[in-house]
Amino acid sequence: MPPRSARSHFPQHGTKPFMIDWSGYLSLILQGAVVTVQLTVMGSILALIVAFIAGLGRISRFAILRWLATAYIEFFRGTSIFVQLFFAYFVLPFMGISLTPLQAGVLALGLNVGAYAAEVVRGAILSVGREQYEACTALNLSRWQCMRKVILPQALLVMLPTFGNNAIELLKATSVVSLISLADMTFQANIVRSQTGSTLIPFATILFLYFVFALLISFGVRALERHMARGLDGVRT
Amino acid sequence: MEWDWNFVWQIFPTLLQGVKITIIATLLGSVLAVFVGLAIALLRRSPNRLVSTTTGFIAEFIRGTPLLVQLYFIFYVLPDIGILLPPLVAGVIGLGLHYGTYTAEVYRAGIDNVPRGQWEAAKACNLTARQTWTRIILPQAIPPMMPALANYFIAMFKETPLLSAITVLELMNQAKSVANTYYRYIEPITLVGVFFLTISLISVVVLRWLEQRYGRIER
Amino acid sequence: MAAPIIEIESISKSFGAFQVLDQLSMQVMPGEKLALIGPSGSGKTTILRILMTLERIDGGHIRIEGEELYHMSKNGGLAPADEKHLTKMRQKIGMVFQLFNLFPHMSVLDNVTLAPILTKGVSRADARKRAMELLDMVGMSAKADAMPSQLSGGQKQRVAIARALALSPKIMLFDEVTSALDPELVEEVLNVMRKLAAETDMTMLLVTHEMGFAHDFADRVLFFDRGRIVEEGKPDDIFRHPKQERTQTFLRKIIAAGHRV
Amino acid sequence: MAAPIIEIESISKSFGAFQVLDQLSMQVMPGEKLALIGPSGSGKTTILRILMTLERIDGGHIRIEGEELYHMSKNGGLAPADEKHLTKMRQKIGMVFQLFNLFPHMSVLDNVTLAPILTKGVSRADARKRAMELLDMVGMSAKADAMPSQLSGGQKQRVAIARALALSPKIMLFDEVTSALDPELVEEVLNVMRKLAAETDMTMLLVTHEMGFAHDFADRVLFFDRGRIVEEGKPDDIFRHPKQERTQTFLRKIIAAGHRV
Amino acid sequence: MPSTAQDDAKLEQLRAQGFARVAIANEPPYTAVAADGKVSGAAPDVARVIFQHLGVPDIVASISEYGAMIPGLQAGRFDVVTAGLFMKPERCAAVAYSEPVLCDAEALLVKKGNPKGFKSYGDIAKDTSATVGAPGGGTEEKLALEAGVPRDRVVVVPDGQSGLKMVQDGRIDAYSLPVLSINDLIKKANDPNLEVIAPVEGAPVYCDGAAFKKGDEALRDAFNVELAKLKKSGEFAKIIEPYGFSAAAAMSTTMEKLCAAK
Ligand SMILES: Nc1ncnc2c1ncn2[C@@H]1O[C@H](COP(=O)(O)OP(=O)(O)OP(=O)(O)O)[C@@H](O)[C@H]1O
Ligand SMILES: Nc1ncnc2c1ncn2[C@@H]1O[C@H](COP(=O)(O)OP(=O)(O)OP(=O)(O)O)[C@@H](O)[C@H]1O
Ligand SMILES: [Mg+2]
Ligand SMILES: [Mg+2]
Repeated sequence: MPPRSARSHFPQHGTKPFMIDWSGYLSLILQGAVVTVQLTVMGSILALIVAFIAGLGRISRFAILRWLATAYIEFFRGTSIFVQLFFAYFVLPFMGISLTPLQAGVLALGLNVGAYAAEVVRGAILSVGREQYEACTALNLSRWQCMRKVILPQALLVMLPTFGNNAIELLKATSVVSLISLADMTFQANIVRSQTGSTLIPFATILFLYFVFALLISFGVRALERHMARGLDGVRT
Repeated sequence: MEWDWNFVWQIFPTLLQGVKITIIATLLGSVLAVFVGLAIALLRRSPNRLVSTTTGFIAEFIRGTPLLVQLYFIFYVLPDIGILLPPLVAGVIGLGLHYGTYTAEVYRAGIDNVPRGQWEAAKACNLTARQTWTRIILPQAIPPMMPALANYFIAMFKETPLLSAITVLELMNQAKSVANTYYRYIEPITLVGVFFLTISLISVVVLRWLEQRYGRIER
Repeated sequence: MAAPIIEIESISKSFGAFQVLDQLSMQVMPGEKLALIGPSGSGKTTILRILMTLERIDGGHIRIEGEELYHMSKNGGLAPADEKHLTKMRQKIGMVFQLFNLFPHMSVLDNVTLAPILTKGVSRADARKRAMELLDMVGMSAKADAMPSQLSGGQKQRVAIARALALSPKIMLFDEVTSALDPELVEEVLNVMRKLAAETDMTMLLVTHEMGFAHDFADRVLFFDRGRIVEEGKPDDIFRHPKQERTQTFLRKIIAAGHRV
Repeated sequence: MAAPIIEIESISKSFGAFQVLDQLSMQVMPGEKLALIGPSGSGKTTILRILMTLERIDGGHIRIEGEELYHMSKNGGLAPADEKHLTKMRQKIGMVFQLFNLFPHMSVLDNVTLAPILTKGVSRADARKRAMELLDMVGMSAKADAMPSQLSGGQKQRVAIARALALSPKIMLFDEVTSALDPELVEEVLNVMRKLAAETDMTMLLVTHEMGFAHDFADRVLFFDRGRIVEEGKPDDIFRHPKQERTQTFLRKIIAAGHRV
Repeated sequence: MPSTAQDDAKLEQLRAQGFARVAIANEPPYTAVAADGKVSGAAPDVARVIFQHLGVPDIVASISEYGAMIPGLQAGRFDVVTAGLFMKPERCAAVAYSEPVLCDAEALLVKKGNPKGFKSYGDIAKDTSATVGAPGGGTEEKLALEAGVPRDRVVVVPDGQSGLKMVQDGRIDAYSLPVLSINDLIKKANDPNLEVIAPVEGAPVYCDGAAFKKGDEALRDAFNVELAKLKKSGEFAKIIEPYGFSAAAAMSTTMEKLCAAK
């Protein structure tokens, strides 16, 4: 039995002995892990979509598209993810946009990581040599045909490893959504910590889980890369 | 909720206090990251397989897990084994270790990018290993790293709000504290956003300059 | 006498402050094989790139089969060519590059069939049939399913030639197509080009440092220096009895460097 | 007859499963000018790199001036050479690379003075004096303060030669030192090498595809194929009357590709 | 004027969706999360019963930082906060409170034997080397600041466990929370080297109430009606006393008094 404070004049609660139901609390952390995975997957999908839109926008022929894409990228890379989450969750409702915590989390994470990935898209496209564009012209392919059939397939391979890193960054950034009351893995670990009084066990557990997720992402990306690079060996120096 | 300029002026000095801590944490964290990164990069090149793989694993682990959880660990778990660090020190160590694993990659890429011909020419000139590193390889490897390193320092700067989890009163924590005192969120959070954006925009200019100054090396 | 297939009329081209071509004029007859030689930086590549519309001109006119390349008639007057006009004009011209510029992510066959399928709407089956004929001609049909990275330089260049031919252009441009190859591999590419010259009546413009080949291959040789044609004539005249001093020094240096003329 | 300066005794070298050199033996006399020719991949570069200690050998012995290169006597027996022994041996050898490998962050003069100052403890003033003489010899003294990026390929290569000479090696290795140059720039580098051959009694090993130059320059020509010496002899014999069929086909192809022999 | 529940559009909306969204804190015993993830604790239990009486079958609780509760309420993220958010004049200006629900005094968690001899926040202010921890935006932080403890000696601690750990590790000299929260912490910690000072001298007894958004007064009034019934029937005491709270304390004061208190 824990000691009672002799000086407290308020009634003491709870007469049951205090026992920790670890399997229950671990399953609580696993529920958090599900939220973390959801956020990572949906955030990555959103990031991928906006990355291509903004990345292609950056190299568009139209100044207005370039300008818009640059503004988006600089804004989201410039402000901290914390500020963005807070805006999505607490300030957008004042503008009449009320998102569920999950939506707000996905939105902020996706747009934030998407801004970084957009630069990856742009860089990869530019890394395909000018001579490939010239070969397209010599073969009379249109801009769009050239982009779709010749440039993007090559650029994709260049992007892939960095995309993997971006996805891991996104995974790690999900831990800050506890700020907007989203019950992700870190948040649940904190709950478990408050409820059980143990710090080491919940945090060691989630560190392990985060690392496993990160490894899964990098293995997945590497497998994809190998799959796509077949027959292309020796092309890039 | 309406925007209130009076309130903005009222809280401004408090937020500046937070800015100071944020900048101190970033600077100290950067210095640590530069050395941690170099250490990791060199240990990973060690001919001793045990040293190189262990370093590699630890670096991957630190890089693959959230800084927030690492900070909790350093601050709340380490005291159990007798390591009691003040909040700011714990925060700087967390930032330095975490970003050290990133800068290690920058070092590695920078060194790998020096063409093999330069190593060979150094050998043909009969330079020693030490002379080769200090006279030939590092002078060529480091300047192109500058933009990438600077990028990580900006990223680190934007992650300092995490330190509020270990009671460091940096900018975000000050803003929250102010907000909680007056029940007004829009102004402090917006100011924090503006502050980060300003620093970032300035750093974009600095980065461009770094890229121009150091980014390319003419061969 | 037939009308020229290419008429170049006092074109100019600068890169920044540097004038590469200066009021250059020349004509090419249908079926003619033309060799462009001259020192490095004299503008040979630039002319080919302009004909392929990879660079724009600053002034002057180019007509292909009598039709303006960089201008189009619009409301009675001449307007700068739009993409549609250029697309139409490019159908007449093919180009082979020094560094092959194959698409590394596609098989040899896909490299050759891509453009006909996309730009001419040829059916996949027809495109393949024609591609196999062309690959056969350049001696590469056995490697139709290989990826470019699995080929030697000479093989890559032969595929690049087949790819350019697949669009059946009337004019072929070759820019130092052998200079990136190992000496032993040069011959196989030159053989393909000899065959091409013998079997078709395509107009060909060739930039080369292989003086021996230029001599045997070309109907006419143009010697360039600093964006101007310094001397032109039959190969024998240019190589054996150059009139201009600039041509003489150039040829002397090339010979001293070990090249056969 | 004097003792050979280089003795190579049945050395072997593999990269993974691929055997580049197979029990190769050869000797070079002091002051001899040797040309190594042969098809791509035959192991010419590998031999030079092994002599420069850029690659290790798998088996066999190399002696420079009678002293083991990759072994050193220790406690009466032979032990693998350590870094100190290699450093001593490297003083006798200089190498010039195909791609120059100048240090891009240093001026021309610093490129040439760096090694003498660092490895021989020469004073800065003396090093500069000697460097200016060498730069003068290769015709580059006017560019002493230029950065490598401001030089043409031929100029870079001349600086690289001066840099290698600054350590006063007894043996100079040249690996296709002109093959990355524009044809017009080849001659200036070959001239420097001719001068070097005429003015010094250095031993020189030269890998080249410039058959004409090899012919004029070398005292002896070695023809390599697949890591073995197929034929060797005086230049006239090798180039005019090759005995081996492999040599004949090789030369025929090279000539067909337009190179003068 | 209290309006009737019938003409309250907000309540109608809650009835239609079948649940009310409540914000709770991660602070036992005000709120507790069981190993199965079920939310309990004194504050949500009361809210659940009252909403059931109002015809709203369930509550959906989200755990929130103290600092995020009022902005979340204002932003329409929650319908009500039931989290031990004590009534204070400034807060009363920001939200619409119900009548008192849970009352508690303040306590200090210190090392065994109270080495620095703290009895009040004023004692902490006087000792220039002393630091005190408190939740960000919480009552205790304000009390400490008002008692003259300078800002840099009031450490904002994210949650109770962290505060306890910091006292154990000697990072702070005292950690302040409501009495019951501290008791819950120390029970879980089972650490004989800690001691609770309760109540803190000079610190008022505070009561929380359910906090509604300004403008939802009608819903608040309906809530009050049911809360009064519950208090009267004795059911109220049955719900909160097992958690250690005193029903009598809550019934001895009113929202008006607490909000007016300085
Ligand atoms: N995109 C460009 N920007 C700036 N200068 C250019 C560009 N393209 C070519 N030049 C310059 O124009 C000049 C002519 O180039 P061009 O490639 O036509 O020469 P060339 O006769 O083909 O030479 P080479 O034999 O070396 O291929 C050169 O001095 C070159 O540096
Ligand atoms: N580091 C290496 N790893 C693997 N294979 C190598 C390596 N270096 C050389 N080789 C291979 O060894 C063989 C001989 O190479 P080497 O460079 O000596 O040939 P070479 O005679 O100089 O040819 P070239 O005329 O093309 O320069 C080649 O097939 C080459 O691919
Ligand atoms: Mg050219
Ligand atoms: Mg070689």
